[in-house]
This record gives sequence, C-alpha cells and structure tokens, in this order.
Amino acid sequence: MEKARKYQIIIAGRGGQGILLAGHILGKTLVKKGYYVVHSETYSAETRGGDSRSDLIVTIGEEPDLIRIRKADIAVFMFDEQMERYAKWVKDDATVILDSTYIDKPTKNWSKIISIPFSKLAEEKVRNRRVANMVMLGSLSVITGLFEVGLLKEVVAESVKPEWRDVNLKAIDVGFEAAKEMGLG
Amino acid sequence: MEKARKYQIIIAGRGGQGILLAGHILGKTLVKKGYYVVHSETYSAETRGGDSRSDLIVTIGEEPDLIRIRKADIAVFMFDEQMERYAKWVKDDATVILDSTYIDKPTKNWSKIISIPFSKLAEEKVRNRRVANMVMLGSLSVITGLFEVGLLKEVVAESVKPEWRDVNLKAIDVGFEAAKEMGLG
Amino acid sequence: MFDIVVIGERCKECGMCINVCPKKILERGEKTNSRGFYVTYSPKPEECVGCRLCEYVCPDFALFIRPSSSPTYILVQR
Amino acid sequence: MFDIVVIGERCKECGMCINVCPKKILERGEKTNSRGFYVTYSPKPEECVGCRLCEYVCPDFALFIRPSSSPTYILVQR
Amino acid sequence: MVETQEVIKYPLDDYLRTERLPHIWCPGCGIGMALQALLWSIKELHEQGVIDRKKVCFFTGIGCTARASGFVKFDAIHALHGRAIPVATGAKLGNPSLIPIVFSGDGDIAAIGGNHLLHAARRNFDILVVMINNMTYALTGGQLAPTTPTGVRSTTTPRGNPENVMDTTKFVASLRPNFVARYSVTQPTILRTVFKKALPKRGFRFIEVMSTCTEIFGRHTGFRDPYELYSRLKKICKIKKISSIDEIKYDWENEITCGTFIDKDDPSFLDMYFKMYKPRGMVYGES
Amino acid sequence: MVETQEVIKYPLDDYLRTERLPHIWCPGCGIGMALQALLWSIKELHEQGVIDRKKVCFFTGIGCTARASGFVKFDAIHALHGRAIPVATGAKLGNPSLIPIVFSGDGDIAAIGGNHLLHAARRNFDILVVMINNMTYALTGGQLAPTTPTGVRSTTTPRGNPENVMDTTKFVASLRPNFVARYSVTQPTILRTVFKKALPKRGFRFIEVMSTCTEIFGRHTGFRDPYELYSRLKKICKIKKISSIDEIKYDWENEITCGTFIDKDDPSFLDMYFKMYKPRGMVYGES
Amino acid sequence: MRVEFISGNEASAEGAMTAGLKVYVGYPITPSSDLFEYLSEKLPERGGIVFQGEDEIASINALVGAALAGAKAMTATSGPGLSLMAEGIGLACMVEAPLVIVDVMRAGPSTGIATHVGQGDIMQSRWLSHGPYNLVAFAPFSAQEAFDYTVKAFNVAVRLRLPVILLSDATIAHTRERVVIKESGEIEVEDFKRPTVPPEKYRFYDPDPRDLVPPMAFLGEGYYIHAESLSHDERGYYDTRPSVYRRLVERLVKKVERNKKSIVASKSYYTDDAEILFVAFGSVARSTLALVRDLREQGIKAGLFRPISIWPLDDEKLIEASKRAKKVVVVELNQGQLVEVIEDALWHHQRYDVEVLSLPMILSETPSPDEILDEINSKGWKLW
Amino acid sequence: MRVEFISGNEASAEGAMTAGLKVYVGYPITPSSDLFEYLSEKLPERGGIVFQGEDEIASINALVGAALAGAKAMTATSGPGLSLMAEGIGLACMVEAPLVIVDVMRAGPSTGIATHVGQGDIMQSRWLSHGPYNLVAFAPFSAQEAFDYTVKAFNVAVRLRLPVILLSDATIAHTRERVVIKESGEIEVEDFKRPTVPPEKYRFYDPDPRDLVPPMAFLGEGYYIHAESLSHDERGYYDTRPSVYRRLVERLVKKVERNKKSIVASKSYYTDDAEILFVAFGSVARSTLALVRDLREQGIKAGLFRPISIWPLDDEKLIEASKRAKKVVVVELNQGQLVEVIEDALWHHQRYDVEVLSLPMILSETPSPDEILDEINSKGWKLW
Ligand SMILES: Cc1ncc(C[n+]2csc(CCOP(=O)(O)OP(=O)(O)O)c2C)c(N)n1
Ligand SMILES: Cc1ncc(C[n+]2csc(CCOP(=O)(O)OP(=O)(O)O)c2C)c(N)n1
Ligand code: SF4
Ligand code: SF4
Ligand code: SF4
Ligand code: SF4
Ligand code: SF4
Ligand code: SF4
Ligand SMILES: [Mg+2]
Ligand SMILES: [Mg+2]
Repeated sequence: MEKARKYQIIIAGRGGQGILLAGHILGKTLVKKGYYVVHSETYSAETRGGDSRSDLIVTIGEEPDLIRIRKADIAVFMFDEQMERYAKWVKDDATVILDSTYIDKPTKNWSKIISIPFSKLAEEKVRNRRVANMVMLGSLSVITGLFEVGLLKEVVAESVKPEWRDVNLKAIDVGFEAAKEMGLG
Repeated sequence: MEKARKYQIIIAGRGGQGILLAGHILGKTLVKKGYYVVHSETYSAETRGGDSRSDLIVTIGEEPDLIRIRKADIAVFMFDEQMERYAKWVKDDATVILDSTYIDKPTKNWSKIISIPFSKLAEEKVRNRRVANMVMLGSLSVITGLFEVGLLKEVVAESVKPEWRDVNLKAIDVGFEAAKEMGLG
Repeated sequence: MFDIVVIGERCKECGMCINVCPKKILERGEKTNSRGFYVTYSPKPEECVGCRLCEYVCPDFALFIRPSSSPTYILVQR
Repeated sequence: MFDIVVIGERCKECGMCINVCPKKILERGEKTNSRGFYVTYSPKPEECVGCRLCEYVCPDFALFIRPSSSPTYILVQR
Repeated sequence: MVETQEVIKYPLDDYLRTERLPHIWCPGCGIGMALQALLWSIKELHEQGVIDRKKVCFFTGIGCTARASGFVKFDAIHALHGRAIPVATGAKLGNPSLIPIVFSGDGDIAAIGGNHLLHAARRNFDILVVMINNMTYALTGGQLAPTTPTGVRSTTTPRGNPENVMDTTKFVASLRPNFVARYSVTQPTILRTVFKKALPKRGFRFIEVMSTCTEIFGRHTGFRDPYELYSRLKKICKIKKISSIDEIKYDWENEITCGTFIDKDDPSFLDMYFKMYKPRGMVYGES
Repeated sequence: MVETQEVIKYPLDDYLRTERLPHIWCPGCGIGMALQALLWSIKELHEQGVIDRKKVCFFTGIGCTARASGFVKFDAIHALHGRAIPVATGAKLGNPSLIPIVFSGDGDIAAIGGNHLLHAARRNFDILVVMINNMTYALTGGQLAPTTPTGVRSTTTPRGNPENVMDTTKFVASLRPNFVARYSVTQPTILRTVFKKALPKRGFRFIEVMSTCTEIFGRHTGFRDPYELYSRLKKICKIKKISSIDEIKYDWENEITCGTFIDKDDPSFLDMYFKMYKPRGMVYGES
Repeated sequence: MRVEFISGNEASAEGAMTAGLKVYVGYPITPSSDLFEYLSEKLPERGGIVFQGEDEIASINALVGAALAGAKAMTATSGPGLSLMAEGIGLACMVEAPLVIVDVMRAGPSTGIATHVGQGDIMQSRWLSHGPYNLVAFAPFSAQEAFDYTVKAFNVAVRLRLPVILLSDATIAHTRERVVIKESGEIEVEDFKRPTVPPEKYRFYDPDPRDLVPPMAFLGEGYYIHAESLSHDERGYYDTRPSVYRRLVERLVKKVERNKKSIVASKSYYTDDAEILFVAFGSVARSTLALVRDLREQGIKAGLFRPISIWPLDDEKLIEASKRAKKVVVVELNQGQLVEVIEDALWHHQRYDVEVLSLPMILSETPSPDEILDEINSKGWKLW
Repeated sequence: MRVEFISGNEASAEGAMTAGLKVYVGYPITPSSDLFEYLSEKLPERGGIVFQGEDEIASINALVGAALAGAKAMTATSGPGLSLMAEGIGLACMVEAPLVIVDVMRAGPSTGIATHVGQGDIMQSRWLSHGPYNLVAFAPFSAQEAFDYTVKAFNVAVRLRLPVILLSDATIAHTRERVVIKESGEIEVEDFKRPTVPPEKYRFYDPDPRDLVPPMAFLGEGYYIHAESLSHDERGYYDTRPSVYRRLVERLVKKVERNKKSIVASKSYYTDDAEILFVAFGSVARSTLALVRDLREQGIKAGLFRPISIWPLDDEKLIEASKRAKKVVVVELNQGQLVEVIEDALWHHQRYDVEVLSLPMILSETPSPDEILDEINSKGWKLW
C-alpha cells in the first residue's frame, strides 16, 4: 500500500468558541481545493462551556479510512483546558497554534508553536469575540499554506447567514493580517 | 418410578359460566381432603363469552409435575363449543359430564357419559343461571365420589362473599339431589 | 305501523329494549339462539308507535323497527 | 451602607446586574477570571442603596449585597 | 310472528363486519349503543355526500371499547393500549384526505394515553376522538380508572377509590380545540346529531360518551341489571347550557353535566402547517 | 476595592454544591435566577423551623433546567427526560416524610412528561412541581416546545411554529390541585414568597416560572443580549387578580398573565390514602 | 410458616411481603393484574402502600424513587408493559436502584393474546434497554418457586443494587398449588447494604471493592446523595471523561459477574447418565419433566436441566448436567431464545461435542408432554 | 447525482428523501436532532411533512399510522428514545407496517453521555420488544453508507413489510465527508408491494407464499383493511387458536430468514489470507481498518470483516472471511454484544477451530487504531 499525502488537523476549545463551525468551514474549503476530507466533531451537551473539538483528516489522492486523527500534524487550541486534555493527540513535531488570549504557556514542548491572541483580536478589531474562530482561520491560511484566503472567504460567504457575513469576512482579514505581520507566511 | 394414584380433570365452558371458580373450589376441597392438587386456568380476554377452562391434576401421595392435563379421566363440559374444542384432551374411557342445557349430543363416544341440565336446573330451581357451576359441583360429588358434599359446602361457605353464600349452597344441593335421583351415586 | 325485526343470533337477552319500550310490548321470548340466549319477542307488534327507543338502546345491532303496512314481529334466523 | 461582594470565579459577564442597578454603579471590570470573563466591578460602592436587585438577577450566585459600615466592593478570588 | 331465513338486513349491516357478530360485548353494554349512534351518523353523512365512507378510518387502543375496530366495516387499526391518537395522527399526516376516528375507552384515552390526548387537543390536530367512559378498566377486569368516581370500589382499590376523579372533558376544554362535548348513551338521538356535527369539521374534536359497563362497573356499584345502571346514568347525565367550563360537573352522585361546550372553527394544525410549510404537491381539503 | 482570598461565603453557599460552581448555564440564563429564589425560600423555611432541609429532595428530568439537581446541596435525583414527577411520586410513597421538589423544564414537564403532570395534579399528589418555562428545548439546541409561541422559529420549525401554544398553567388549573401559580424570573422577590407559600403545603402544587433562555430562545427571537430578553419578558409578564381561569393569557406578543390562581387545602392523595387504607405502622404528617 | 392453595401470582405477592415489600406501584395488565389486586387487599395491613400509576412508565420510575427512599419496591406487568419500562429499567441500572419487576409472560409479540401463555421475553428481559448494563432474572416453575424466588429477587436486588426481573408466565401465574409460606426469619431476607461512614465521607457510588456494590444511603437522611443518570464519578457528579465513564460502566456490568455464585440457580433431573439432555424453564419445564419421566420409563437416558436464574445462567451446572449428553434439546415457547444462551455457554466451555437442537414452539398454550414429543417427532431427529 | 460534503445524519436524511420519504415524525435527542432539523428545512419542498411528536412513543406510533396510510415514514432517535419505542416497534412488526428508524447510538446506559459515541444498542435493536418477532438492522460506517443504507432500509422495509433500524453512531452521524447523492432512478428505490386482487378478495395478511409477505393496501382505498395487534388470521381477525397464532408468528419470524439473501450486506478487507480476522462495524470499523493496514505493513496477516447488516448477519461471508483465520477479534464500543452474534454464527457453521476473542471497549469516544492496539496489548493475547 502506497501512502498518499495526508494531514491530520485538530481544533479544540470550549463550547461557544465556534470550533465546530471552524472545522466545517475549513473542511469545505479543502474539499473545494480537491482534497478528500473527513471532519468529525466532539462536544458536550452544554451549549456553552464544555469541550468542543474538530478533527480533520485531509488526504490528497486517496480516500481516508480514519475518522478521528491518530496524531495531529497541525493543532489549534483555543482554550487551555482543552489543550491540556488533547495534548496527547498531537505529534511532537506538529505545528501548534494557540489562542494566547486564554493560553499562557503550551502544555508541551512542541517543535513549532505559534501564539496569536485570536479572541482578543476578534474583540478589539471586530468588536465580537465570537468570531475568534474566523480570525484563526485567516491566520491558518497563512501559517499552513494549505488553502488560499480568497477561497476561504468564498466558502464563508456562502455558508453563513447574510447578516453574519461581513463580520466574519472582516475577522478572516484580521487573522490573515496578523499572521502576515508576524511574518508567518 | 412408582406411579401414585392420579386423576386428571378438565372443566370447560364459556366465559361467564363460572368455570374458573368451579375449578378453584374443587381444588380447595380436594386439598382439604389431603390430596395434592394443581389447578390451572385458560381463558380469553373477554369477561363474557370466549373459552374458559380449568385443569385439575389430583394426586394422592406424590407431588404432581404436570400443570396441564395430558388426557382427562374426568371431563365436565358446560357448553358445546368447548366440548368440541377440548374433546381431544379426554381419554376414551373417561367419565364425561355434560350440561345438557347447551349440549345436545357428545362429540365423541366416550365410554361413560352423563348429561345433566345444570344451567336449566340453576335457572329453574335457584332462579339464577350463574350458579350452574355449583349445581355441577354438587352432582360431581355424587358422580365421582372423590369428595363429600359437606366438605364442598364448607369450602364454598368460606370462599364466596356472604351475600352469595346461600344461593351457592342451595345450588350445590340441587346438583347433589339431581345426581342422586338419577341414581349416579 | 311498524315491523319489529330481531336478528336472533345477535340478541343477548339484555332486556334493554324490553325495559325502554313505552308501550311495554316487548318481552323475553321462549326461544333461545345458538348461544343460549332467549331472544326478544313481541306479542303485539301492531301496538308499536315507532319511537325506536328499543332500537337505539340495543347494543347488539339485533333489533330494528321499520315502517310496515302489516305490522309484524319478524325473527331473522341466520 | 453596603458591601458589594462578587465571587470572581462565578461571574459570567452577563451584565444583568449592571443593567438592573438603579444607581448605575456597576460596570464590567477589567479583570478576567480563569474562564476569561470580565468580572463585574463597582467603582462607587458607597452609592449603593441596598435594593439587592443586582443580587436577585445574578444567575450565577456570583454577587451579593451585605450591610456594612464601610461600603466596599469586594472581589472574592477563589 | 314471522320467522324467516330471508336476508333481512339490519340498517347498519353495510357498515358492520356482520360475519363477526355477535360482538364480544356483554349483554346490555353501552359500547354497542354508542357505536350504533356513530355508525348512523357516518351512514347519513355518507349518503348525503358530505363524506366518503372509504376515507373513514377507525383507530382504537386496547380495551373493551377498542374492540370496536374489529366489528366495523371501515379501514381500522386496533393498535396499542393508549396509542390510538398518535396512530391516527400519523395516518392523517400520511394521507390528509383520510377521516380518522379514534374510538376508545377512558383508560386508554385518559390514563395511559393522556399525553397524546393533551397534545393532539392542544395542537388542534385534525382528528375526531370519541372516548367511551365506562368509569373503569373493563377489559382487564375492573381496575381503577382516572374516571372512577372517588370512593367507588375497584379491584385495585378494594376499600374505595382514594383519588380525586378526572373530568376529562373539562381538561380537554382547557386546551381550546375546535370541538368539545360530553353526552351519554342514554341520549342516543342527540349523540347521533353531535357525531354528525363533529365528524366533518377540521381540527381536534373530542366527544366523551358516558357509558354503562354492566358486567363490571355495574357489579362494583351494586347495579345488577343493565337497565338499572342505564337508568342511574340517565338520571345524572344532565344536558346544560353553561357560561363557563368551570361550571360543568363530573359527579357520580348528582350530576354529570352534558352538552357541547366548545364548537368553533379555528385554523387546525394541518391548516396552519399547509399554510406555513406548503408541502410541495400536497393540498389539504378544499375549504 | 478589596480583593480577598478570604472565605466570604455567598449567603446560599450552604445550599449549593459550591465545588461544582460555576454551573453550566449560559451567561444571563434565567434558570439560575429561579433557583436562587427557590433556595432562599428553603433556607428561610429551614431557619424558621418550618421544614427540615434534610427532608428536601430535588427531582429533575433532563434539560438545562434539570441540571439544577447537580448544583444544589440536597438529596437529588437527576432522572430521565420527562420522568421527574413519577420518581418524586415514588420517593414520597417510599418515605412520606420527604419534601419532594420537582424542578425541570417546560419540554420535560409539559411535553414528554405531560401525562405524569396531568395525573399528579389530578390526584392532588403531595409534591411541588416547579416548571421553568424558557419556551424552548434549550439543552438540545432549540427545538420546538409545546410552549414555544405560535409563529416563533425553532430549529425544527424553521419557518415558524405552526402549532397552537400550550398554556400549561391553565391546563393544570383545570385539574384543580391545591396550588397553581405562574410568575416570572423578572419577579424575583414575589417568586421567593410564592415558593415559601407553596413548599410546606400538602397536595399537588404547581408553579410555572417564565424564564429567559438567552442563548437559544433569545437568538430565535432576535434578542441578542440577556437583558433585552429579560426586559421583554418583564414587560409582558403581568400579575393580575382574575375571577376565572379562562381569563389568563399566554401570549408572547402581549401578555403572559401571572398570579396565584389556585390556593386551597383540599385533602391530598396521601391524606385520602392514609384515611382509607391505614397502612399499618405508618403516619402521614402531624396535621 | 403456613400452607396455602394459591396461584403463582399470589405466591409472588406473598413472597414480596415476606421480603418486606413497602411500595407496590402497578398498572393493570393481564395476566399480571391479579397479583396487583391481591396486594391491594393485603399490603396496607402489612405496612405498605399500593399505588396505581397512569402507565407502566410511571410505575417503573416511581419504583426508582421509592427504592432510593429506602423502600423495598416492586411492580408486576406483562410484555407490553415491560416494553414500556425499557428506559426506566436502564435508569434503575444506572442509578443503582434495587427493585423487583415481575414479568408474567404472555403470548406475543405486541398485544398478542393477553390471556395465553408465552415465553418470548427471555432476550428482552436482558436487552430491552439501550447501552451496556447488566441485570438479573429468575424464572420460577411452580407457585412455590414464585414465592421463593420473589424473596430471592429482593435479596439479590438489595445486595447488588440493581433491578431484578422475575420471569413468570401466564401458566405459572394462574396455576394454583400448595405453597409453603414463610416469614422473615424462617427464610433468609436481606436488608439494604447501608453506609458505614459519616455523611461527610459518604459517596453514593463508592463501591465496596469486594462485591463492587456501593453501600446505600437513603433520601432524607442527610447524606445529600446525588443519583445521576448521566455518566458520573463516585459522588454522582456528571463526568464525560472516558476514564470515568469506563470505570462506572465496567463496574455496572461486572457487578453481576463478580457476584454470580450467590445468584445462579438451576435444577437438574436424571442428568447423571443422561445422553439426551432437555433444557426447559418455567411452565414448559413441567411438561418437559413429565416427558423425561416417560422416556425414562421406556429406558431412554433422558435428563432435564432447568435453569432458574436465566440471567446469569448457571453455566457450570449446565456443563455438569450435560457431561454425558450427546444431544441437548432446548424446549421453549418462542422462536428460539434460550437456545442461544445455552449455545453460548456450551461454546464458552468448549463443549463442541454436543449437538444442540432447538425446539422452539410458537404456541399460546403450555404444551403437554405428548405435544412436545409430537413436535420432536415431526422434526425427524433421530434422538433414540 | 451530486457530490456534497455532509455529515452522516445529513446523508441519512438525503437518503430518505431519495427513497421517497413522505412523513417524518420525530422527537429531539442528541445526537440525532440535526437529522430532524435538516429534514425540517428540506422535506416540505420535496413533498413531505415533518412533525414533532410529544415524545418518542408518539413518533413510533404515528409512523405505523403513516405507513399504513401508504406514506414512506421515518424517525430518528438515540438510545433513550429507542427504549421508549420498544412497544411501538413490536406493533409495527405485528401489523406489518414498513418504516425506518434511525438510531444514532450514543454512550449509554441511561442518559449516559448524550454527545459522545457508543455502540451499546446492538442487542437492544433486535430484542427490545416482547414476544417472538423479527426485524432488520443495518450499520453504516461512513456518510456515504448512511446515504446508501437509508435507501436500502426503505427498500427492505417496503419489500418485507417490517420496521428496519439504521444503527448509526454519534461519530458517523457527525462526521462530514464527501457523499455522492443519487436520485431515484440512479439508485434502486422500491415501492410498496401492492394488492393484485380486488377489494372483495383482498386480505391484509394474506402472504405471498414465495416471500411470506402480504401485499399491502392502504387506508382510504376501500379495501376495508383491519390491522390487528392481537393474534389474527389472514383477514386480521382476532383469533386465539394456537394454530392461527403459530401460523402468524412463525411467518413473522421467518419472513426475514426467507428473504435473507436480498438483505444481508458486509464487507471484507484483506481476508483472503488473513490469519487474524478482526470484526468491527460502524465508526469503530474505520479505526480497525486503519489498524489492519498498519499490521499488514508489519507483515502480519490481519484482515477485517465488517458486517453492515447486523440483523440478520451476513454469516456466509463471515465464514468465508474467516476461512484461514485462527483467531477472530471482535472490537466494539460496549461490553461485548456483537461478539455473541459472531460466536453464534461460527457455532452454527461448526467453526470450532477458531478462537474468538472479545475486545469490548467501554469508551465514550471512537478509539484510534493505536488505542485499539493498546487495548489488545493490555490483554496479553499472543496474536502475532
Ligand atoms: C401497555 C399496556 N398496558 C396495559 C395493558 C392492559 N390493558 C388492556 S385494556 C386496559 C384498560 C381498559 O380500560 P379502558 O381503556 O377504559 O377500556 P374499556 O375496557 O373500559 O372499554 C388495560 C390496562 C395493555 N394492553 N398494554
Ligand atoms: C427519552 C428522551 N428523549 C429525548 C431526550 C433529549 N432531550 C434532552 S433534554 C430535552 C428537552 C429539554 O427541554 P426542556 O425540558 O424545556 O429543558 P430546558 O433545556 O429548556 O431547560 C430533550 C428533548 C432525552 N434525553 N431522552
Ligand atoms: S319502537 Fe317504541 S313502541 Fe315500538 S317496540 Fe320499539 S320501543 Fe316499543
Ligand atoms: S336490546 Fe337487543 S340484545 Fe338486548 S334483549 Fe333487546 S334485542 Fe336482545
Ligand atoms: S443593591 Fe441595588 S443599588 Fe446596590 S449595587 Fe445592587 S442594584 Fe445597585
Ligand atoms: S449578574 Fe452575576 S454573572 Fe452576571 S455579570 Fe453580574 S455578577 Fe457577573
Ligand atoms: S366488561 Fe363492561 S365494558 Fe366490557 S363488554 Fe362487558 S359490560 Fe361492556
Ligand atoms: S441554553 Fe438557554 S436555557 Fe440552557 S443554559 Fe443556555 S441560556 Fe440557559
Ligand atoms: Mg373504560
Ligand atoms: Mg425549556
């Protein structure tokens, strides 16, 4: 069996942080790019609080069998509790992205750690902490180079309700800029 | 395995004819005599109409294993439908007792057939067709000789509601007399 | 004038019709059906006023009243 | 005169207390608790009239009012 | 006197599975009287072209009353104890042109099935429910029903019913469906008229029919003869015009108030659903 | 300003499992407000010696509201969706000295649990039921509840609710239990008094508490901020004296009538049972 | 101690009273209603309460409340009612509420024939609720056993803190026989397993490591217990962590296995040298025993293994009873349910040498020995 | 035909619409509610009605009504809801109402963890109702299969006139994947089997002797059908005679067996030479398949048998897949349920030579391949 190219991505945070939507949007974007994507969710019963986690398995050229990641190549943690809980699911040499609004220091010494205050940026620059997820996706485009920010914005535009469109697109830009400014491109 | 003495008795008729009570009273009487008795019931959901059947297995000296009779030594049929349905459960040489109010002729040529119009007697002599079952038990005491009519009346007196006691005891007498008159003792 | 029609096999001898008849012209018959019930009988169908109370209370779809030029008690044997 | 006591870890920044206070002396604080919520603060506890409306509407058992000789905003860190 | 083998048909024979008669009900049982009135109303509506009898479906639960589905010549489902209302609901959703009639006992509709009654009435869902109230669980032998009068003996309350009794009609009325009425088998012609009135309507319609269980309830209350019980019921079932539903009584000793307590034509559940959701290619009635 | 690590206790801390706080409810959610009022009433009754807090038991179903059982320091059963009332009933039968409080959501009590509510109320069974009505199935994400106002969107009625809405208080009142009231979390001090009134009574007591689900119902109805929703609720929740229960309204656009609609002391189920059946060696209360 | 001529249902009711029944909640259903009616007459005098719920769901949930309030609690029902109790029985397992359910089996599926016998609830009694859990079921074959095993059902329920089902059937339920009735003291009656630590230290789900069963405080005693239907830790606090979930659910499942020795019951007849081993339970076992006796008279080496505990099965006794058997014939009034349990047990004991023959009889009456024989003959098996 | 990136729940909803869904009746419960919500948006446009019942009992009974009125009908639920449907599912079997129930399995027992996965409803899905009956259940392992087997579930339901359960799980339900959606015509969609005789001759329960399934007239067509939950003859008339009862119930049970060939489904991976055969289904089969691939890379002769129809099991394919196997390892998220079904199949095919190893994982998450491997290693089995 020949191995195709494969990325395992985890995004985790608290309920209410838009983790599932982020995963969904990211998945849709990557499918548009032509990749195979499996996107799975874990969440607690609570609408707010509790765990929330998106797993994405992205393969190029071959349909994936796995649903849950085995160990993430790319990990995004939006809250410290979940980082601690899910750290074991991340490869040591993974790219780990943290929302520094809620995370002071990483649980582990991953080889590549990027801290950006997504929630703070959302709050300050978009006046809406709920779109921290979109800020994150904007940055992710820069950091991973897996997809173009334009394609991402296309997907968001068609997926969210009209009244929410602008604020989301704005948030993506904020994230994109922030990452660019940090020289992560 | 040594065989103890054993009687298999079936009493069958329509719902409402007091078949189950008859079986119960008979069972209690025989237990008082010191026999082992197993008394089982079959009935339809309907309060009135439908099938009603009492099986009694009476052993002397050994606890019975059977619940349902295999083939009856003594059969009492109070209605023709049930006679037809249950005829196959009766030994060819059984003593078969029929309520001639509702049964014109026996389904089979059993060796010993006794026809008595229990319901009619109840109606005419006790002014209550519902106590045909007690008339039958009165006759049964004479026919089978398995128990004394006095013991039967004792059991009935303690088992039925006070307001029903007299009419039941009267009915037993009617049955007892009828059988005696027919020279069945 | 009315016929009093009774479907014999359906009658359960409950006596409801007999009790409600304002003319008191119904009674327990002398014949039993195959279930052993004494089927309702009317000795005087010509006195029936057609109020149909007997029909309405018969729970067994056993008795009905129909207009007739020659009032008769009809027992349907079926 | 009254102390305004807030259990910091319980506050969820819902703003109910702030909105109901007739004296408008409550506001979103500048400190977050460990869950990231900005805990309610009062710059002017001495103006509190002790109506307890803020306490009643707090769904989180996070804020209460108690009589006091030296009116203070107290943030319980726990 | 004429005895005849000739096929003289009982007037409702076309609406009965005659091969199954005599039915299982005890002599003098009120269920047959109520059913007779209902069948007459259907016959008349059918013959007048108001409804198509082919569309009439009976839904019953389990109980003496529920056995009716086996004796009527209509489409019929003899379902589970307490569940006739949801089955009828589903059938109506599956084919909105059907005319569902739920015909079942007080235990079935008001005890185990109480929640379905509550919500069907509340939604004003398009079915007719006829509840035969004989004040007992008859089929199973006379246990307590929520409708058993306080103090009356049952086999599960041998020293009398300690429970406060349920006035099902009052409770259904509090939910404001399109039609709510209570009558008695002792009012057969009125019953027929009321059925005729309610059957072609839209929305939820509830008719409680006070009935006589001669075999069991009669025994528990000391009425030996069907006619005695019938007369007692007749005496207490009083038809009244009321100004507020609070006034109606359900009191076995004195008065069970009868009458039509609600009769209106608010939009039914299906009216509303079709208006708001416009299921493609489907229509609901002509009106 | 003082910041302190000192153990300053919140006045209700003795009645809370403080180690489990903050609770799971969303910012601004009305459930916590209602629970606060209830706990105050228990605290006061306990301190006045009217009840023994050890005997107070919470019974909840499943839902946001139902989670309350996990935060209060009382005996508590977090049971099945819709079944808090029968569990409480059984507990009271098992030990008549208990003081059961059912505290659960509108979906739990009035939808799936409707039949238990109906019969407990009808029997005047000795429990207190507090129904937190946030007009939605909150825990599961905002599906239609029987209490959702007609026309309002829910996730299962995306074009608006086509159903006639349920006025639970009116329906319970039709069953004539000992105590029926509706108030709102926007009336916190009255709520406390009402709980205090109802808790020590015998028989069935029902209190509907209108509440704010800021996260879901607020979103569906366009109220972004908890306080906006609260203000709206405050505006329509009008306390009224009424002469007939028919007058009360449950209308999200104009008025949700609040008040104590029944308050009487008829013999309760257990009063009746103990009187008629005299279970050997058992007593029910002193009164 | 006294001797009575009573039915299986009445004997169960008597057994429950001997065991200390305090709360009976029921909903009428044939063929169980007379048990309810019997208790309605007798239980108040014995210091208990009888209550009729609005349905079977109310009954089972009320039992959970009663049990946690410290009352010995029971209901009786039949198939349709048992089906309605599926969710509530799962609750009882999860919150560890000890209670007893009598299921008087009738002819199913669905409404079936209310007044006729069946044995079709074997698998259901074990698997009716969702998710992984475990419980115990006994099947009596006489009125005497209905008495004895109702007492035992209560003993096991309180000892293990779980629901126990008594799988009776319409024939046993309505057959009157001589029953020796004993009172507590004359027969072993166990009490709830009670806390040994003060309220501050007590945790509602803290198991005794030996038997995996947590001692039980009652509602109203000041322990502030929290009974939880969600996944929970030892305090009863909701916890979604896989490790906590696993610890809880594994214990719930293993509790039965761990205490199996004190639960299992069975009876073997003529099995020492039996080459054909019949397996049957409940009323059918009566006829099967008579058949075995017939066969013995004809010199055929037949025997009978009769499981009394169905869940868990007394598999060691089964293996012992089958030690000389070449064929095992499982007779039951359904489409073949017990046979799967028997096969599973034989497979686990590597008894590949025996041939298992299923004799499912979809009948609505308890067959006579002759009918069983006819059925066997109609199969064309060469058994003897 | 179109390609979408949707979840298993959404794929099931799409499958139902392709199959011709006309009536959906549901009650919200995590993790099934989004299926309900998706249909609430889409079904009216496709000519169907979506209705919310007051509980799951209302849902299942309404489906029976809808089905007999001639509408393709479905509900979705999870464990607690399925438990409440036990009695109604028995009714559907008895009156032979074709309908589809999606059970999105979550971590149980009781309320368990609503948002987490489980596979504990395997035995329940078969045995939840009382008395002898039979039904069909499929377990998809991807969003695509959720689509395909929802279509097939409807096909089997109408072909056999019985309820079919789609045993999905929370992971499959909420995992988004590429799904190829086909319309009727592009994929086989069966219609109800309709009467071929005029109303006077028609009998609602008169089976076609070939497949034992009676053709089906609908309510409102003038056939005057009588659907009966009691024991009944071919007309639907209540009949207590043992012979009638037996004829009916045997047919209900055998219907599935008789049509087994057209129902069963499974998939085998690397089984030609597999010495260690894994058996897994649903979401767990995904991880197990990955594990098998890992093992193959290490040169270990592992294979996977994945049942898709659980009831009935595709036993012939299992036997084929296990032909070289010495050990069979059954991996599942419960206390060990599927393993009993597998053992039973092997026993019946006299495959006494294979050792069956049960790997029950009482977890509330779909385990990764590594976690499965860890679990195996913790057992100390010498597999390779
Ligand atoms: C789930 C379930 N529980 C209980 C029963 C037993 N049962 C059959 S009918 C009935 C009550 C009948 O009373 P009612 O509905 O008033 O009808 P009636 O016989 O009085 O007409 C009961 C409890 C059942 N069939 N199914
Ligand atoms: C038998 C069953 N059906 C459905 C559910 C899913 N469920 C959990 S809570 C709930 C409704 C919650 O609504 P409500 O009772 O109003 O409580 P709230 O969350 O609004 O406080 C539902 C449908 C369940 N747990 N069990
Ligand atoms: S119609 Fe009237 S008068 Fe004639 S028999 Fe009947 S009840 Fe009597
Ligand atoms: S009312 Fe009908 S059933 Fe009764 S006696 Fe008269 S005819 Fe016969
Ligand atoms: S008690 Fe009244 S005045 Fe004081 S802070 Fe609270 S709301 Fe404001
Ligand atoms: S009401 Fe309570 S939780 Fe809300 S902001 Fe004020 S203190 Fe915080
Ligand atoms: S038991 Fe009562 S309700 Fe049932 S048929 Fe007889 S009289 Fe009628
Ligand atoms: S979802 Fe609504 S009801 Fe639930 S906790 Fe949040 S605000 Fe309160
Ligand atoms: Mg009734
Ligand atoms: Mg709610």
